[in-house]
Amino acid sequence: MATTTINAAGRKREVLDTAVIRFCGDSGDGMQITGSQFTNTVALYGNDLATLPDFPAEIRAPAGTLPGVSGFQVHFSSQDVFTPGDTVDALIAMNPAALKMNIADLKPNGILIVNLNDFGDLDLRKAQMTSNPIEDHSLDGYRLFSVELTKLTRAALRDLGLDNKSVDRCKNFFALGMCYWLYNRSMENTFRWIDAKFSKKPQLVQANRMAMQAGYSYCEATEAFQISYEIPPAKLSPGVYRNISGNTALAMGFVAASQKAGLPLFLGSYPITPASDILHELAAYKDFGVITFQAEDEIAAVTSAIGAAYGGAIGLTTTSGPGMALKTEAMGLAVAVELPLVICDIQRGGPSTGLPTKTEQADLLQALYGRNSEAPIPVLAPATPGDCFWIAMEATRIAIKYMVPVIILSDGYLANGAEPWKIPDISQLPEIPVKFEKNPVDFKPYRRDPQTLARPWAVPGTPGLEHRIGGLEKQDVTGNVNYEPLNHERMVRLRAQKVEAIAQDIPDAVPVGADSGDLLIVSWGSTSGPITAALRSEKFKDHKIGHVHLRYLNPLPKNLGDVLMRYDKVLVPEMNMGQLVMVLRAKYLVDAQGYNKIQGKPFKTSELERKIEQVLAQE
Amino acid sequence: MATTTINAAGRKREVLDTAVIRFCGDSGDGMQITGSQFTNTVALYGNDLATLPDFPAEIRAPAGTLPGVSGFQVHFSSQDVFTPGDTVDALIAMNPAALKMNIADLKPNGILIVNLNDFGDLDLRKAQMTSNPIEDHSLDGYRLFSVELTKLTRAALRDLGLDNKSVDRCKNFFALGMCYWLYNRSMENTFRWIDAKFSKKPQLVQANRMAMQAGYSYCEATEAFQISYEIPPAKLSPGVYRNISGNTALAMGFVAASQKAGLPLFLGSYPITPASDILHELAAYKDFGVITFQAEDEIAAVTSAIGAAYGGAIGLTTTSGPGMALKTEAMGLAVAVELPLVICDIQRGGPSTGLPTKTEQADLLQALYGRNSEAPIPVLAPATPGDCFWIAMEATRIAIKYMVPVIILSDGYLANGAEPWKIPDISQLPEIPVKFEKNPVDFKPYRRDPQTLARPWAVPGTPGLEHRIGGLEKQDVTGNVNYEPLNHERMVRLRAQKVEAIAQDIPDAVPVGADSGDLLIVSWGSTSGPITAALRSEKFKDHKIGHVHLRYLNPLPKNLGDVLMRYDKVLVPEMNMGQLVMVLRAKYLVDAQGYNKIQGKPFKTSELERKIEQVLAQE
Amino acid sequence: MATETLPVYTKKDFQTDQEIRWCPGCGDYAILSAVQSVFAELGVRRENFVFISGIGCSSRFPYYMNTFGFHTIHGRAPAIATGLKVSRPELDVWVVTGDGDSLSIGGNHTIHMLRRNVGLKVLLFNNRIYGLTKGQYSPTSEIGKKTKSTPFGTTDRPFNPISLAIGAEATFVARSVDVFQQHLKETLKKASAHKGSAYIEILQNCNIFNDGAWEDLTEKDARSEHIIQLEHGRPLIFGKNKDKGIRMNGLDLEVVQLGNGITEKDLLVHDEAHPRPAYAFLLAHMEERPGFPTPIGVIRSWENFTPYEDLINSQIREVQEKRGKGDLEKLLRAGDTWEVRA
Amino acid sequence: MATETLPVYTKKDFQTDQEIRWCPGCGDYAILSAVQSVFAELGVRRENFVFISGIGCSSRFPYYMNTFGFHTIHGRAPAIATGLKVSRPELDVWVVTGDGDSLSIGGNHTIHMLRRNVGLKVLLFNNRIYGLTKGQYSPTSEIGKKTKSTPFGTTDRPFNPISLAIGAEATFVARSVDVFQQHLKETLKKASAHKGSAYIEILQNCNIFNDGAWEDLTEKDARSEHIIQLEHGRPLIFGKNKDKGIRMNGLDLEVVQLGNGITEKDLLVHDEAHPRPAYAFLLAHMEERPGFPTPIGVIRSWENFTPYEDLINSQIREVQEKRGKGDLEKLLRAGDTWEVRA
Ligand SMILES: Cc1ncc(C[n+]2csc(CCOP(=O)(O)OP(=O)(O)O)c2C)c(N)n1
Ligand SMILES: Cc1ncc(C[n+]2csc(CCOP(=O)(O)OP(=O)(O)O)c2C)c(N)n1
Ligand code: SF4
Ligand code: SF4
Ligand SMILES: [Mg+2]
Ligand SMILES: [Mg+2]
Repeated sequence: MATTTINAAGRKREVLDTAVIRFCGDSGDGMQITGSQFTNTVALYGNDLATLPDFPAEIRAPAGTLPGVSGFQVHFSSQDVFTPGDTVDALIAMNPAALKMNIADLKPNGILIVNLNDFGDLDLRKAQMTSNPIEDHSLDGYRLFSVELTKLTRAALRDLGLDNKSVDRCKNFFALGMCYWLYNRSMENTFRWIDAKFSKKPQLVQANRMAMQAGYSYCEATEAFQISYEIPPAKLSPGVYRNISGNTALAMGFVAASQKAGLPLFLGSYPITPASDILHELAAYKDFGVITFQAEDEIAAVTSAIGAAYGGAIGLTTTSGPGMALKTEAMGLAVAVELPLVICDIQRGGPSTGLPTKTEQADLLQALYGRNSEAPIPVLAPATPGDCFWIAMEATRIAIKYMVPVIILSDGYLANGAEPWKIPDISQLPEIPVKFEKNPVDFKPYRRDPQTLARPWAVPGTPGLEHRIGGLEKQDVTGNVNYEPLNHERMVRLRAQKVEAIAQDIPDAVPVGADSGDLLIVSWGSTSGPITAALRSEKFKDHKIGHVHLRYLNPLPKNLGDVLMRYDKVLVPEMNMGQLVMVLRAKYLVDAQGYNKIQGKPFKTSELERKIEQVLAQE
Repeated sequence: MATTTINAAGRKREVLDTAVIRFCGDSGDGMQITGSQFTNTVALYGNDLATLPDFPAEIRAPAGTLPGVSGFQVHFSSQDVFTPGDTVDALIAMNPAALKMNIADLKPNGILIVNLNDFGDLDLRKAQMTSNPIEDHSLDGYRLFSVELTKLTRAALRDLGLDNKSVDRCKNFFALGMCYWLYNRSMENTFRWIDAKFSKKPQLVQANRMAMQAGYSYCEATEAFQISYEIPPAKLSPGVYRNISGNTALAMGFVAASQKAGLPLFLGSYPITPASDILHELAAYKDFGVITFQAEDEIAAVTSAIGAAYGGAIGLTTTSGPGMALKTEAMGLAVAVELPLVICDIQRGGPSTGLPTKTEQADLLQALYGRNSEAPIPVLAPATPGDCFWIAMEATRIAIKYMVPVIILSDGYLANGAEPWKIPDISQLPEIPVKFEKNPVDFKPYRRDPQTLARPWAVPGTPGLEHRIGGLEKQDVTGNVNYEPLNHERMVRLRAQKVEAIAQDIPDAVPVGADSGDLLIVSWGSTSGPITAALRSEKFKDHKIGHVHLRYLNPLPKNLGDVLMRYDKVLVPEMNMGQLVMVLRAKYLVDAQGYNKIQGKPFKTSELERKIEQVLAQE
Repeated sequence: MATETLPVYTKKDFQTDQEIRWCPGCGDYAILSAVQSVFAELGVRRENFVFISGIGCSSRFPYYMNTFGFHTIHGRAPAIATGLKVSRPELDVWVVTGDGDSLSIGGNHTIHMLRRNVGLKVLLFNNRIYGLTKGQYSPTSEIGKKTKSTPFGTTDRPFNPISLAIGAEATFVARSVDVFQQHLKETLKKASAHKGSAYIEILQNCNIFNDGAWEDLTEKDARSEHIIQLEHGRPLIFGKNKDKGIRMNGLDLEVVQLGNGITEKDLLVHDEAHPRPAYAFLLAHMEERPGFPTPIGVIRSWENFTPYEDLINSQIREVQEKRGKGDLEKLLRAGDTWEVRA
Repeated sequence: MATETLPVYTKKDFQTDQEIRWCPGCGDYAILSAVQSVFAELGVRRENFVFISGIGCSSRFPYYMNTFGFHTIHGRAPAIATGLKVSRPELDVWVVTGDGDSLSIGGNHTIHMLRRNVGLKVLLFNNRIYGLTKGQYSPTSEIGKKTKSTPFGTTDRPFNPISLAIGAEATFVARSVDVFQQHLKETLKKASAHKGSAYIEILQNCNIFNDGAWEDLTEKDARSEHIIQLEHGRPLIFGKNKDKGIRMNGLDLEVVQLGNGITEKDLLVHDEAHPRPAYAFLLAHMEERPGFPTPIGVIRSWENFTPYEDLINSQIREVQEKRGKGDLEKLLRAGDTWEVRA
């Protein structure tokens, strides 16, 4: 719903619940910065929000070409926000290529701002356009504002005596200024950011400030803009908030886990998109004693982490699909020697190198079964960027308590997407108890804790505990190499039981919405957002629909079977060809159906609504 | 049934259907040779048979110790033989350690031959025995023959002037001679073998011949042996036979495939138990133009095979579980670039290094799902050692016809176990048609054959076909790098369809036994033998039981769903924790139950009979 | 085919219609252009050229070469190329790789390819950084370097790619620079003429994540002082005025000023075929010392080793000559057989 | 703990109750015995010793040492040990590996460990064969060797482990022989004293699959003619009658007969700390030439490089001194935050 007011200058100001804006341009145009600035500003103002950055696989494809287009979408609202939004209300396109790649997502009659100065013949050719959309009426269905961004920015900065190259780099701030006017936002926060960012280059502080100011004033001045919008703050639960992306949340979560466990954190990693940022962030946390080891490959990354865990540190390794594939043999070793280890797989589009910068959920079966022989490993998946923080702590807790490697499945969307996150009170963070074996009397490396079935963590340097472990099958209790048939079966079953038993230590599945009835939607990972959004739709108000989101994929919540049976139908939307649905069908013999999208993009709320309607209609 | 006759010397000769004999001793005692000789002799005589070699993980543990024990079991019969036998009728134990490790499998009142000269205190201590079983009556339940094998052999070879070490190496032939007498077999074949084997060392020819002769005569002479046995030839279908082990059959199968396809065979491999023999055998087939490349690791092994396939050869790589885990990233590449490739995984006990010399079936899920993202690969599994030959040809045919990597899952039991194999008439071997793309006109690297969905095989060196492929997502038809959402989904589904469609090209599942009714047993891999044997039991004659053995695990036979529905119960015995059963439950929502043995050993017929009775008895 | 006359190629014949996706100003452009023009002159039919690459900015190279090309997975190009070259020795197989691709994840395949002396030409684009993943340090980054993954500086001693290759018994090792087009082309031709593995380190500028990594070697004026061009049979001379030289002193090298008594005759004369492994090793390490120039050109070229693919294929020929081509019938019936009659 | 007085250890203290599972006569027994007696003398508390191994006969070693031990997976021991050593620098971490484990599948981890100079002591059991898998050739097997996987002989040029290690910038490289107990013990002590990576090639006999691989170096009479013992600061002399020596000749080495004019003073004097990389490289390759002996002993020992684990941990200490220990509260609240009031 929207209310409209008229202001002094006779301009309309409309109050809306929600708005979606997308900045797009060449990778060189600084769209990621522009987007994050807008994000922070609306966040500080108190809107709920979700973002979707979208960058090209190439570092920097030739300027102006289609593969070079980079985008950043922000969905902000006075209501709860669960997705970055299906379609956009306002699109800022810095060049023809960006326009071509993004126009499809702009709502009918939506606001479209383009940089007129970048629509020359050459620019059009680079975007493989035969006619100029600004002139050929193909954009008539939108509220088009063709602005001479380059010219205006140069004019504004004329007196600074900067070279054109540097001046033109400021035009994204001109556009940002316009958007701040358009949505009635203060520029203060971005001013502060500019000051800090360029503190060493006062001239650039000047330039960017002036550019943004010019953009703002331009809207103020020209008659073109007859209307601006306001999106009031959302009613978030009280507390101190920050924006957080999934990768940042994971990094912080592991630092928190290290502090709570009182153990050093060792990250063994090899760079790979979209996981590299976790390495970058943790590498900066030397003040927390974090050791980051950039290994020669993924195998060295995971094995070095195993070595660190053997020594009593929290062993962590981070990667994406192709790197995960290389770690599987070593994960089997961690299972056999029963050491704590956390493996993060930030899933991306595949198979093989696939679509490195796009998101996907297709590593679930690899995480569950991608190892030689019977090597069960707990698998957890965060639901939102902020949840990554909690999943990191929980995975560490489980790994240490049960002496077992644990896999975290995040994805490219969670990794780079951001949301406002309520900063927890650290006194309320979960404890992570650690007990190193110290007692040499009758010490047995594979004598298990009767509750957890965990073996003792007996680290080198402990007098009297000298012992040997390895990847060969071991005798129960003593841990000596042993090939006896019945001992082998016993050990295989013990390793399986240990993981199964974790189900006693995790929350039951509690459906959101109807607790039984027509349809249960089961989701995992980043699909939780769009599903939650879709289920809010009016359309479904007279249906009994429940939604269970699984943060634990192995073991599954112990009551999940019962929950599944309480509904007529079960739908499992996944960004893969149907992986979780297969596990559920096998385990519970429930006729769950999958809804599979494998396009390197999150589900749209509308897609899910349509599918749910369909399923409800099925007889 | 058994008939008894009395011969001239007043000795009894009993005619039996079937007998199981096991030779066991120190790894240094040549038990594998002794066993194979006995095997060949009974085979040549016309018995059906199955063998089970069992060697230690250590190269050569200290002589006389328990880990050093090596064994070889032969089940031979005038009837069809499906397993090496649950228990043995005659056990030859060369030392206390061997006795200790094997006595449990000897039938009550079974024949037990031990080498009295190796039961000194030291020998007993090495075997961790506190009292001498030969004296402490613990063996009273058997027909014990304590023979001074060492002393008698030395006596027999006294005049050859050989050193004791060499003489003692012959005592296994003394034992073999005794067994030939015991089962009324001619020594001719083994004499011939000795002549050939030691042709360069006439003294050893002498020695071994004399030792064996002495063993034979010893039985003839002493009163100890009052009875001998005869097992008449089996009624095998007419033809020329040879003994064959699974690894030999695989090696020959790939040579045959290479000949039939008219393409060179390239094997990229890294040694690993129990797969190494395939490399050894193929390395000897240089006369067939086979290239064997012992790579620096498994990753180089599989990638070199991919390179060879790219060049137009049959690319093959062979390994076991831990090596398989290392190849998964590269398999994903083969899926993405759609090149033919065959990957053999000779499964062994795990997880991790596990039990290298023991058998297991626990890599099925790794084969099906152990790769990043959606990377479907056809999976085949041989049922018997001889079937390995046919599976090798079939896998190659599928790989080439559909331009896809194919996985073969064999196991340690099939790899080393042997059976009589009817040598096929090569004119009747299946054809393997190959078509290299030659036509440059409008060539498109990813334009698919409408039937098979295979892309063209366009090998370097073909004028006008210069093109680029890679692991990034490709545009349909052109194969250009492409990240468009809908194209990605289309390609993912095309790759899946291509593999699914192979179901049209493979035989339907045809149950053996009842075509519907009480119980269907579904099996794959080496479990087929014991199951077939178990189902012959009288116990089941008034039950309607069917048996479907799956040689194709992906895709599954297109009629499998219907077959499963025709029975009240479905049982899936596997040497793992329930992998195929999970796939069946997920795909067909059938309440199949698993029967899981994970002891590094094949199922026993008796175990299966018991389980089947149980299942039939359920409610 | 072989008898057909070779078409006359121009650089254009080796260009593709694919939009090039490197950053403007990337050193890779210069290397691509040099390769394209050299290939026109190598006298090899275009369809017989194959480019195999791993993953990285550099590894995008094959998309821009109008030859057969295979953009594989990270670090594995040498192994894939080995499988191809051994089974198709008549092809002219080139590997394109980066300092991360070849020396980090691909280090093992690289050294094994070199010791086996597989007939592959390897172009190592060394920009001392991970470009494609946006700027982490690589095994050739200088110690202490601040990068995305090392905000406080690396603690890793780098590899010297030439030193590693020679330690791995490489038969041909050379170095050139992206912007030295003429020198680069010459070096490529020499590599292509070599029988066996040729490992060519190409110093390449990543102007986005490691700009100027090589500038004291490439800057117009610094250049001649900091670089020495090795030429077979010629004394080691460098310097703007060609007035500096390098001379042996025991097991050691020293930089000397030519003139007052010291003449070219006193200088070390480059012998790329020098039989002693240590010779090339000495050259490989001189740049590490203050006052010493960085050598470019062919550092080692050993022609007396038969390439791996030839050894393998002649072994097969020999066996076939001795035993005759394999007979499947015989193979299946080898060893003990017996007949069961109807 | 550190303050507690060190127990007096004997060889027995380092033996385990595990039955040793090597073939009778295997060279590994001798190495085990040498290590056990040396460890009693190193002045390190037993609980601070860790043995990390890969897979292979050699890699069974940890089971027989009464210290902490980890029998890992094939080829990865150096990486696992790196993770341990970097996070627990106070531990004395030893790696046991074979020619296949370290140089075939583990080649990459080996060279990276060496360039980083991680403080690990690596015992390479070189028997020039894959023992555990029953006799395939390894990267150190001589070319042409007939093995299970090469019935017609290998076509691979072998690695020279010392050459590879030096090419990878190793700071300590030595060679010894299983049966030379005294020499082996001395070498182990020197390795343990080294700061940084120590790579020790131990020539080991596999009497089952490659018997006699080293016999012309170990046979009583041949020995002194075919081996030269390098000792720091002593001239290179060998021969039954200590009458042969090695002398520099330009960049080359030559074997000379002592006497008539040629004295010890003319000979090359071994300098294990020689600053020029090429020096050790020269020694590493001399055995390949007819008439030259195989050097054993410490070939290179560079002490002027800080071990990797120290660099990493001091960087952490510096940051903590500058910024103070990390404060979780601060970390979470860093950057832009805003408060939502009830
Ligand atoms: C198995 C795997 N691990 C990691 C990556 C991510 N990755 C791609 S390229 C690259 C390194 C690139 O550096 P370099 O080889 O020097 O090439 P450059 O981009 O500098 O030319 C990395 C780590 C990957 N694609 N695959
Ligand atoms: C991933 C993997 N590949 C292969 C193997 C099989 N394998 C075990 S040890 C070994 C080589 C052993 O040779 P070496 O390292 O020289 O040790 P040695 O037995 O000679 O002491 C191989 C190939 C394995 N265990 N794991
Ligand atoms: S990132 Fe560096 S190496 Fe990669 S294309 Fe850009 S400039 Fe070239
Ligand atoms: S196989 Fe060789 S290396 Fe292995 S234990 Fe036996 S003798 Fe030693
Ligand atoms: Mg690079
Ligand atoms: Mg070895």
